[in-house]
Parts: sequence; C-alpha cells; structure tokens
Amino acid sequence: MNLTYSKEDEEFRKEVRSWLKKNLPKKDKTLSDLPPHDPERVKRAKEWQRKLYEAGYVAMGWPKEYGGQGASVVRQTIVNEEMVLARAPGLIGAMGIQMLGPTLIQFGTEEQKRRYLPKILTAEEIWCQGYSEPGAGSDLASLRTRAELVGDEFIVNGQKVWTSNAQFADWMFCLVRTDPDAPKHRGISYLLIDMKTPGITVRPLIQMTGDAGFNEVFFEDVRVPRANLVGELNQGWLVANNTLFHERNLLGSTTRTQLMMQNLLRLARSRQRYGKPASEDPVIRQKLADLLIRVEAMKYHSYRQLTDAIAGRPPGIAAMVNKLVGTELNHDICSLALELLGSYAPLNRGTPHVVDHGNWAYEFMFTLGLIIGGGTSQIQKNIISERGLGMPKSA
Amino acid sequence: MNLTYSKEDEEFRKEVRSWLKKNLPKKDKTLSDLPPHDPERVKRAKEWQRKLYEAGYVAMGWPKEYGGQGASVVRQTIVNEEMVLARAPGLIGAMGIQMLGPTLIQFGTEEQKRRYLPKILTAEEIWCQGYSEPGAGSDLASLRTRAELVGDEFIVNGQKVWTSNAQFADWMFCLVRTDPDAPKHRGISYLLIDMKTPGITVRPLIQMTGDAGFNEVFFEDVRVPRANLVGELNQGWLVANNTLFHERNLLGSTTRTQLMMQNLLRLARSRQRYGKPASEDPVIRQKLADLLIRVEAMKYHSYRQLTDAIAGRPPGIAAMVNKLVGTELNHDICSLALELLGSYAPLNRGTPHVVDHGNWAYEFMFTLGLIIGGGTSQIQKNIISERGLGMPKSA
Amino acid sequence: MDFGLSEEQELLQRSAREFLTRECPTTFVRELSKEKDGFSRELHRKMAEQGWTGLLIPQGYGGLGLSMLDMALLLEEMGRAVVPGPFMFSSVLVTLALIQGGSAAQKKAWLPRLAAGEIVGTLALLEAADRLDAAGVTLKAKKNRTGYTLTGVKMFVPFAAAADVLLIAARTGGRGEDGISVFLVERDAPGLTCIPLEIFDLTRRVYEVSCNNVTVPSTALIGGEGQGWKLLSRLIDAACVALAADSLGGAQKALEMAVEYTKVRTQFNRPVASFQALKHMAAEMVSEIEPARSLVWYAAYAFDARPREASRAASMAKARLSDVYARTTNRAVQMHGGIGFTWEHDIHLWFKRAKWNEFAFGDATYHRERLAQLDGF
Amino acid sequence: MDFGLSEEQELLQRSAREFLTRECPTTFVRELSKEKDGFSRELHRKMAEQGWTGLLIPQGYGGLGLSMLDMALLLEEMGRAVVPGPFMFSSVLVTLALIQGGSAAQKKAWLPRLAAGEIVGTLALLEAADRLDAAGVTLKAKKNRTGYTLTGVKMFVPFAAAADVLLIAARTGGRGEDGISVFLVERDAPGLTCIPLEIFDLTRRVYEVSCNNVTVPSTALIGGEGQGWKLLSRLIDAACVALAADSLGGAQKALEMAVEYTKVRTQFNRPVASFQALKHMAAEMVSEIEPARSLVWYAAYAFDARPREASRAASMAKARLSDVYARTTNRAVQMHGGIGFTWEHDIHLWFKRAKWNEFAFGDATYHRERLAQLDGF
Repeated sequence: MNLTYSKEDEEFRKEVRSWLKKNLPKKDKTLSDLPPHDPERVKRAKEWQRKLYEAGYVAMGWPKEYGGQGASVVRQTIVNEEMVLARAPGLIGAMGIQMLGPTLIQFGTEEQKRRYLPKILTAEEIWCQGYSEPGAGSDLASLRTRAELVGDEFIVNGQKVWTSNAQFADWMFCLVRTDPDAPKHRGISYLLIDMKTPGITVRPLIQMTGDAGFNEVFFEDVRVPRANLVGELNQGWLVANNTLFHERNLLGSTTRTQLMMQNLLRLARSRQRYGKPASEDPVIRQKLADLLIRVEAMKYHSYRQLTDAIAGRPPGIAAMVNKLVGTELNHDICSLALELLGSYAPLNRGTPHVVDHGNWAYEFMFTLGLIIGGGTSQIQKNIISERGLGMPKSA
Repeated sequence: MNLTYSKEDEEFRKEVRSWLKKNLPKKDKTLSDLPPHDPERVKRAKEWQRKLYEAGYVAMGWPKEYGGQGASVVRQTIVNEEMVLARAPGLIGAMGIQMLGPTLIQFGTEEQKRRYLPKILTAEEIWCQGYSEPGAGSDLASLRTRAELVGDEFIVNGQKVWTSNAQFADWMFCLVRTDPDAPKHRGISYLLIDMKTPGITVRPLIQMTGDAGFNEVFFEDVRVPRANLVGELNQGWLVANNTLFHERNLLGSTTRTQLMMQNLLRLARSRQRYGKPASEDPVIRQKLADLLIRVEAMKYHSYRQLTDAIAGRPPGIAAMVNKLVGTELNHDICSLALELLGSYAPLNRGTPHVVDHGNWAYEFMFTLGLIIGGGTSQIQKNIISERGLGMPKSA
Repeated sequence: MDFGLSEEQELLQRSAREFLTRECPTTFVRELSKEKDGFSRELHRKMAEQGWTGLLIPQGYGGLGLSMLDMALLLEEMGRAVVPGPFMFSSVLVTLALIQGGSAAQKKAWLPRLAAGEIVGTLALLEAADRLDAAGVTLKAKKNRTGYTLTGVKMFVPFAAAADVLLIAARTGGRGEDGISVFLVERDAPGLTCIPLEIFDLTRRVYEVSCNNVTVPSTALIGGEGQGWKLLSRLIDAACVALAADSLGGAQKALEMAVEYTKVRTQFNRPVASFQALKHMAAEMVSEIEPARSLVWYAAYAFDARPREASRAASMAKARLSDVYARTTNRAVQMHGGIGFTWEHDIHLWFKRAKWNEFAFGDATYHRERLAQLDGF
Repeated sequence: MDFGLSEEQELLQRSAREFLTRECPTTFVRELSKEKDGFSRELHRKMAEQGWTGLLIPQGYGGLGLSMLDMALLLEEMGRAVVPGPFMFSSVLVTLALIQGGSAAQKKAWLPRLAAGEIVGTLALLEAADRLDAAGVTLKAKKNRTGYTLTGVKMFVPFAAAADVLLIAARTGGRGEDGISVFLVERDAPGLTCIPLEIFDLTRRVYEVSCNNVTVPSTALIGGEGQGWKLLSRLIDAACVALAADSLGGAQKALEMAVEYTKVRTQFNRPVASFQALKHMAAEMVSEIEPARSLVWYAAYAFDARPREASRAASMAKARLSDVYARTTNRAVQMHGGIGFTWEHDIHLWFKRAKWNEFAFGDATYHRERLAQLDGF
C-alpha cells in the first residue's frame, strides 16, 4: 500500500489543475443551474467537452486509433478528480463515453468504431440510452419495443422511458426485441438509432424537482439500417450486459460526494442555530462525523477499486456496493443539510434568502431519484446477494 | 376519549396496590435472578400465583364456573399494570392462562374445561407449549411429530423444540400430525399430554445468555388417551390458530417496557460520563427522548387496543404491530443502557462492580431472543403486510 | 378508560374524507398551486359551511365549540388530502389565540368572522434567525399614545398574502420572555408588506413580512403587554399537534398509495406487492404509523384535558411524526419506482409536504431536546 | 497509487487463516473460556513461532519489523477466528509502547522476550471513572529514592492474570496531561493484586488491578516522567486500529456464517436464502462491511505512514467498525433464527465479542466527537 502518486502523475495532476484554472469558463461552473435541455446549456456543454477533448482529457484510456491515448486509469482518475474539485460541469457526452464507447470497442465492427467513436469524444454527436420501457422497470429484459427485420432495415415500433438527454441527443443506443418467440433474454438486439429518423417522437417527463431530465421516446415505423446492429442479431442482451454491470464508474462520483461533504461542513460552520454555529452542536457533530466517516470510507473504497483496475483484476463484490452505498450517502448528506437549514430548507432556487442557490433541496430530491433510477436500491441488494453472495433467486 | 378510570376502577387499583404491598414477598422481586428452572424459583413462583389467585387476580375475565370472575378487561389490565409496577414476578402459569385457557374455553369439552381450567389458575398444574419443531421454524404447519390413533390412544413419536418450562411443566398442549397424507394444515391435531407419561425425554437447551430457558422434548411411543384431543381430529391448526394470533397480550408488556424505560432514565441520571451525568449529554438526551417517545406511543397504543377490547371490537392492523414494535423497542432500550455503561456493560451478574445486577446485558440478549422467538420480526412483517395490508404471499 | 373516538368523531372523520375527496382532489391541489396566493377562498367558505373554521370556537361566537381532538381528526383528513391553504394557521392558531388570550370585545369582533370563514388569519412568529424561543422575537412594538408602532421583519409567515389578519409576535420590552407581546394586525395596514418566498411544497406558501412603522391601536394587543410568550407557547403546542395530525393523515395516505400501486404494478410476471422487500417496507411503515396515531390522539386530548402534560405530549407527537412522515413518504416514493419520481404522479405532493411539516415549528431533534427539558432528564 | 495488499501480505492472510483454522477452532475457543485465565500459553508460543508476537518488533530485537497494516491483516484473521487471549494487548500495545517510548536498554530487556512469546504484557489504562482522557488517570506514582511507589486501582485490565508485565498509566504530577507517566510493572510485584471481573464475552478477560504501595525501580518508567500521555494517545490510536481490524474480521465471518446457514436451512420447501428479506439483510451487511474494510486498511496504513492523519483515521475506523460489527452480528443472529440464540451454536461468540469491541477504547459516539474535534468542526 502506498497512497502517494508517482512523480509523473503528480506532475500531470498539476498540469490538469492549471489547465482547468485557465480554461474552465467561470460561468460554466454554474452550468448545472440551467435546466439540462436548455439550448444554451447544451451548446456550452458541447463546447466544453470539445475543449477538454482537445486538451487530451476525455476517454484517455481508449485506443489511440479511435481518438484515445491508451492512458492509464490513474490518469483518467486524476482528471476526473480535478474536474470535480474545479466544479467543472460533467461531460454532456458521458453516456456515449461510459456506456456506448466500451461496448463498441468490444463488440462493434471496425466500420462502426471508426464511424462513431471519434464523434463521441468531440461531442459532435450526443448519445442517449434506450433501455428502459414503461411496464418493464427493473425487469429490463421484458422490454417490448419491436424491431422487425425487413430487407436491409429494421422497422422499429414501441416506446422507451426514463431516457435522459433525448431532447437534444443525436443518436440513441437502444435495446429492441427482434425475436418475440425466443426466451426473453434471447430475442433482444442492440441497435444504433439516428434520432432524426422520421417516426421518432420525444416527450419530456417532468421530475418531482420540476426539471425535465427524463423523456419518453416513441417509435412509429422507424427505419434503421441493418448496418446499425451492434453484435449479432438477438445477442443484444449479452452486448448490453457487458457495460450495464460495469460498476467502475464510481471513481469520479466519490470525488463528487467528497465535495458535497465539504459543502455540508461549510454550511454547518456558517449556519447559526440558537446563537451558535450548527457545527458546535454536539448532536449535529455526531451526524456530521458519521457522514464524514462514511464518505471517507467510500474514498478509500474507490482507491481500492482503482488499484484493482490498475492491476487488471475484475471488480468483485466490493464494487457491487458502490451504487447502493453512494446514492444513499449522497441523499443522507443532503438530508442533513436540509436539517441544518430548517425553515430555509424548502426555499426554491432564485427565491430571496435562499441558501446555496437552493441546491440542497434540489439535490435532496435528485439523489432520491438516483436511489430509484438505474436499478433501485432494492435491485442492487438482489444483485449483491445473488451475484456477490451466491444466494438463490427469490422466485 | 377519556383517560381517567372510573371511580370504582380507581378504588380497585388502590386495593390491588395495597394488596401487593402487603402480600408480595420482598425476595420474590428478585425471583427472576434465579434460573427459570431452579426448583426454589419454581416452588416460590407457584406459591405466588396461588396467592394471587386466591386474592382473585388471576384470569379475572374467565367464566366464574371455571374459577374466573367474568371481570372486565380493564380490571385485569389494572392488575397487570400494578404487578409490573410492584416488580412482582410474572405468572409461572402464563402459558396455560394465556394460550391453553382461552382455547379450552372455546374448543374444549365440558369435561376438559372442568378437569384442566381450575388447576391452571391455581398453578397446581403448569403447562408448556409443544408447537415448534426442529426444521419447521417459522413454517409451523410443516411439523412432523406423528400421532397415530390406535384404539383409544394416540401413539406419539417425534420431537419438539424451543419448549419453555418443559423441565418442570406437568402438561403440554401440543400439535401433532394425525394425517400425514392430508395437506399440511389439514392433518394436524391438538393434544394434551401428561409430561409424566413414559417415553417423554426433556433436554434443556442453553441460550446464549447461559440460561436454560428452552428445551427439546422427545417423544418415543408416548401413549395419550383419545379423550385428550381438543377439538376435532385433524382440526388442530384451526384450534391453535385461534390463540396463536391473538395479539392482545400486549397490555401487560407495555407496562414492562415503561418500567424498563424508567430504569434507563434512572441509569442515565446516575452514570457519570466524563464528569457529568450521562443524562446531561445532549447526544444521550436525544437517544433517551427518542426511546421515551416510542415507549409512550406504545402506552397509548395499548390504551387504544384496550378500548377496542372493552368495546368488543376485533383487534385490527393496529394490534399486528405489537410484537414487532414491542420487542425491538425493548431491545433498543437495553442497547442504550449498555452504551451508558461503557466498560461496565459486559459485566456478568454477581461480578464485582456490576451495575443493576447485570440485568441490562442479560436483557439485551434476552430481548434479542424475543425478536427471534414466537415469530421473528421477519415473520411479523409478513403477517402485517399480508393480513393487514392484503399484499400477496411471496412464493 | 376510553382511548377511542366517539360516534360523532367517527362521523366527522367520514364526512371530512368524503367532503375532501369531492372538493379537494389532487387535480384541484395542483391547480391551486399555480394560483398567486395558493389559496381558494371558495374552498375556505365551503369548509366554513361544514363548521370546520369554527370547530374550536365556542358556540356563543358562532362556532361548534369542539375539542382539539376533533380538530386533530379533521386535520388528519386534511393532511391525507394534502389540502392547500391557511386553515391550520387561521382556524387553529389565530383562533386559539383569540379564544385563550382575547378580551370579550376582541372575541366578539373576530371569532364570529373567523367561524363564518369571512376572514382568514395567520401567525407571524419566526424571524431571520429561525428560532422558536423567545430570543427569536426581535420585531419592535413601540408604545405610542393610541397604540403601538411595529417595526421589523417576520419570516416564513404562512399564507400571509391570503390572510386578512396577522397575529404578530413582537417585542415591547426587554430581552426575556416577558418582553414579548402579540398583536392582531390587518394585512392591509399601511407599512406592512409581504414578499413571497417560493418553496418546494406545492401546498403551502410562506412570506417575508416587513413592518415599516405599522401603527396599530391598543385593541390590537391580544392578552396583556408582555404576556405574549405564554400565549405563543400554547400556540406552538397547538401547532405541533396540528402538524403531527396533518402528518399522520399524510403518512397513512402515502402508505395506502404505495401499497395500492405495488398491487397493481407487475414485474417479472407478478405483482410487485409480492416481493418480500416491498412487503416488509410496507410493514415497517405500518409499524411506525399505528403507534404514532395513538400518540397524536393523545397529544390532542392532552392539549385540552391535561394541561400539565400538554407541552410534552405535543413535543412527542411533533418529534415522532416529523420522522415518521418523512420516512414514510420517502419509502412510498421508492415503492413507486421511477414513476414516483415524476411530477405527473401525485406522490411527490406528500413527499414535499412531509419535508415542510418536518421543519415547521421545530424538527424532531428540537422537540426531543424540549421533551428532555420538560421531563427534567 | 496503490491501495492494495502486497503478495507477502496476502500470504500472511492466507497462512494466518490456515493456522487459526487448525490451531484455534471454536471448540478450542470454548474450552479456553472455561480455563482460569482464558489464555493458552501454548497457543501464544505457537503464534510466536509464526513470528506474530514479534511482527511489529524491529529485526534487531528478534522481530519481523513489519507494519501496522500487516498487523491489522493478522488481527482481522484473529477477529475472524474469535481468538481468545491477550495478543492484541501484548504484541501491539505493550510492544508499541516499548518501541516508541522505551530506551535502548528497555527495548533490549523486553522486546526480544515479547517477540519470542516468553512473556506477555497488557495495558492498565482505565480506572473506575471509565474515561479515556487524561483526567481518567488518577493512580498515584510517588517518586522515591530508587524509583516510584504506585498506589491506586486500575479497572478493566485485559488478561491481567495471564500477563507477566503490566503497562500502567499513573499520575506523577499535577492534573493535566503532563502529569502522567507510564510504568512497566511485573505482575508478581509485591502489592499488586488482580481480581477477575466476569464478562459475557467468552474470548476476553478483564480484571480489577490494585496497587498497594507497589515499588518499582526508575527503569520501569517508559519514556520520560510526565511524558506518558503522548505515548498513551498513540497506544489508544493503535488500540482503535487493532479493535477495528478484529471487528472487521469478525463481521466478515459472521456474515459468511449467516449466509451459509440460510443456504442450507430450508423452510416452506425452499432454502431460506431465497427469501428476499434475508437476501437484502445480507446485502446490507456487505454494503457496510466492504467500505469499512477500506477504512480499516487506511487507518492501519496512516498509523505508520501519515502521522498527522493517524488519530483521525483511527477514530474513523473505530467508530465505524463499532457500529458495523455490532449491527452485523445482531443481523447474523437473526438470520440464524432460533438456533442462533442457543449457547450450542457458535454465532454468539461473535455477537458478544462485537459488544466488547464496541465499548473498549471508546464507542462510536466517543470517536465521532473525537473526529469532530480533530477536524475542527
């Protein structure tokens, strides 16, 4: 065990930090105060990713021939950490980078790789994910969006839901049912769909926060070239599964949690409760310390996984808890922040007297959405007990 | 709503209180410090129940012809409360009084009632319950102890487990399988078995507390007269079910919880933590107040159920939570007591410097046993969700 | 020994539930949330017709003269229906202030109009420091020849814009509790301005209320000068009982919605209600709600019948229900899965109201410490 | 950046697990619990042969000169096997006191014998007030011509009867931290008596140790006079890391036992491991244990490598593992159903050890506040 970085990596961190200092537009630090589909936000977010890409900080681990640098996971982690610390906005092309990219690299044809990967990096093409369907929920594989192969085209009909970014995405990677008679995991294919194809309708779904982060996407006789199939026909479950349960995207998010925790501590120091800073109240101190300990545990936990990743060891049971623990921890941090805010807690963004731009209340709700989305905590517990502990399926 | 008792009931309470003051042997207050099967404890506990009975304080609601008084549930509640407040030992014949008695009154023949009920009251005959079996656990109805009807006798073979008081009980009321071919709930009968019958072996099961509260009971060709069958042959599940889920025995136990809470508050005031009474520590105060609130809620909750009982209303979903909430609350009270005791917490009874006779550690473990026994908290939640909320069975 | 409801009380519950199902469905709640003041005078008038606005007001002043327990049962139904509007602040707090602190003339002047639903009141207690103790009151009331002049800022005043009168806690004297007096001030008094503060709870509105040399006659003083804190303490207890009752009703409804949803929703070819994890979550909600119900009823009963127990019972109920309502709605949202996180589905109305209820008039931590003090731990 | 174990460390883990499976099965633990001192000198000697007793001791003094992380990995295995005996107190605390505070002569006198397992030590820190701060030390050490005279009573001294030497915290001066000195005293010193205090943890023994004019030479003083508190603080950190590691191993084992049991045990014709409620309970245990493991490793690493972080890391690990071990064993007992509550089944060995670990050297609440102070909240 040695938690110091190599001299070269420390140098690199300094470089990244100074690059960010110079290049991150100050106004972009509050980019996430705009609604996610706001055209101004989309435009600036694309510009930002392009700039980052040109500096060599996006998907650094990808092979060079597709725009990456074959860099170490340590380097990417350093970039991710510095981005969070600099309060840089997240990448608008994250879905393409984290989900589609690795899938194409593993399963795509050479043509597909050359066609799609570079534009993922430059944010020229933004991707959304078409997995969830109404009525399917956690039982993802029961999806019913139908794609019939007619000649050299698939004709797609059906509906997706909970689709982030569909309002402005250029492409969707999508799971469709290509064999309705096969067992449910065996009749699914993985398609790339141009969002400008006729027959696609996007309807925003407003969340309880008031933002439209998600969408419903309707397909009516949407024609997709056969060349847009990734992997074999009817093997889409295999293709998707590979990235779906790839849980290593924790690395950036623990930094985000740490930042949130720092903000909470700052809030506790600054809020007066009955004439004293909240941080001096022994009861609050217990709650702060408990959260801080859980945050620090996740920090070292991410170091442990980073070490495994460097060594090329497969993520084990340790990685399975990331989503469950991380989302609940973020929610609990926000929950204590609201407690500290008391009567100020329910104030909305933009209202007089609001504290920290109303972010705590917003995040309190948003993180509850994260607990539910992408596999609820209930599903995470099934995964941990079944895959991690070998306990039998329930039904 | 009116939480005052009638003048008559208040008078009665005074009578009970002064009777207890006069008649409760001082040394009996610590009777429960002896192991439950200690012959001295058994002898004194029987004498105590006899005395109570003669004063008219046992099973007051039973019909007069079987030794009761047809008294109101309020009166019995008053007695139960005063008993707890006076730290009187619990009734050694409780199993007969609470479980068998009501069953016999509803399902027994006239002969059975006259033969058994009076001696339950006087503690001349102590009963134990033979329901649980190894391998059955929560799935009570999967029991396998076999009773074959041969002529006028049942020949019983098999094993029971978790049988409290079997070391000194005179009789057992017992569920046995009389039709192995019927569906599992339909082949069970309810038998009364004399514990002195040849072929019965009792083996104490030591608990984690070190006490032998439970036993295993083995049956080898044990002959039981057919006259000892309660209810119809193969209808034993129906007979047992009637009392098994009769959840109103909460009334006395909330008083016990209140007493425990008072003891905890006293402990908090008397323990010094870093130079101040623990009760002055804001963090401890929060925990004490939280427990106190939960205790008081259960107190009023029991009043609500008492009111329903007086009015003859069936116990509803409110009563289903008693066991779950009550046992976990008792355990949590003990848990905080241990926290207050710190390094003194692990000390055993009888050891130098031990606080409150080591009862907190003992009760901490014992109440964990209660969470598990008599239907674990898991089973309680099944019952609440299925019977109370109409949610479907899981399998 | 009778810890139960009378037939009249059960009737009140039933009729309130029917009325609110009819008059205040969530479609109406959502419409109202878009209105300027978040208040429907028409609904208020209809509630007056039911006698609700005068429920606590003695019969001699046009009310029904019923008890706090009756009011709690009604508020439970209102919480269940997430009824928007100032009812609790007007018909419980301001009303009680007049009943318990008002002179005969003040009662006569205000109570019949409150009972009839002609006017609406609210309570202006908090200030920027957001503290519930006497030190939190700094708005100045300076005595003059004919009355008082009020100067200062009140915060988080519920439905101030909808209210006709505001009960304002002000400081007439020194620093302690005995320097506090309470005034009933008309909302359109010159110098009084309301700035809306937007909050996430769609069913409540709060305001910053500034008094800039607001002059009031001496008849505006409720109770004697310097006698305000005792009255306010009583109102805080009442608010705790009221919010606890509202929370109880809301928690019960959120549970029912969640259970209902899981019975209808299928996954892996079976209703999700058959998943043990969801069943146990529901069971845990029940096991918190049921004893809490008894606690709320007791607190309401004690408010009238056991004065020495009233404060501690109110704190117990508020502490417990703050926790239980928040936890229950959080679980209810989770039991709904993704749909529970949408604006379209109603469950967030309860989720957000639970959060407002949690912090209003002291959170659970505050009231646990208050209980510890009252009980002399 | 390397937050992982070296091959040597993984080998240490494996060989420790094999050794303890062979030499310290629960049948042995139970036998030992009936012995007078709860200590097997033979097992201790065998552990010495493995190099464990000298793990932290520099090679020059007969040890292996390894790190606290290595020790934590070993203690994790010992917690897993609920190993009885004074190992942690002797081979971590007393040993560290000598390494970090002893003179060359003291090191030479004691460390080789500790490394060889010839002698066993323990720490006598607490007194009747049960406080971990400097004010908790009141046992008097009065200077005389040749050394000191000790008078007073120490409480909860682990394995005092089995120990050959006791490291005693005593007061040589005024009231503060700088009045404290530490002495290494032989257990058979005249005037020193041990009274056993029976506890529920079957794997630990604690004693009341009275010093009645115990005279020690000045060479018994470890570190300078009045320099004791700094050393003790360091030992408290070490104890926190050690107990956290022990707890981690115990929690992991309790989880495994519970999961294993539910796979074998059937009810309603299926393994109870297929019940979602039990699966989720197990998953929650995992999701507490896995991040906690990283915390323990970090605390051990920081103890050596990051002195400024060492105390806060130790407090974090102790606080978290106090909670996690207690909660995990509680759940593990419940997952076993009735059998888990019997004396016969082994799970209570872990359940009780968890409770002892929880309170020893400060519970979670204590260490959370300590963290808050260290971090200057």
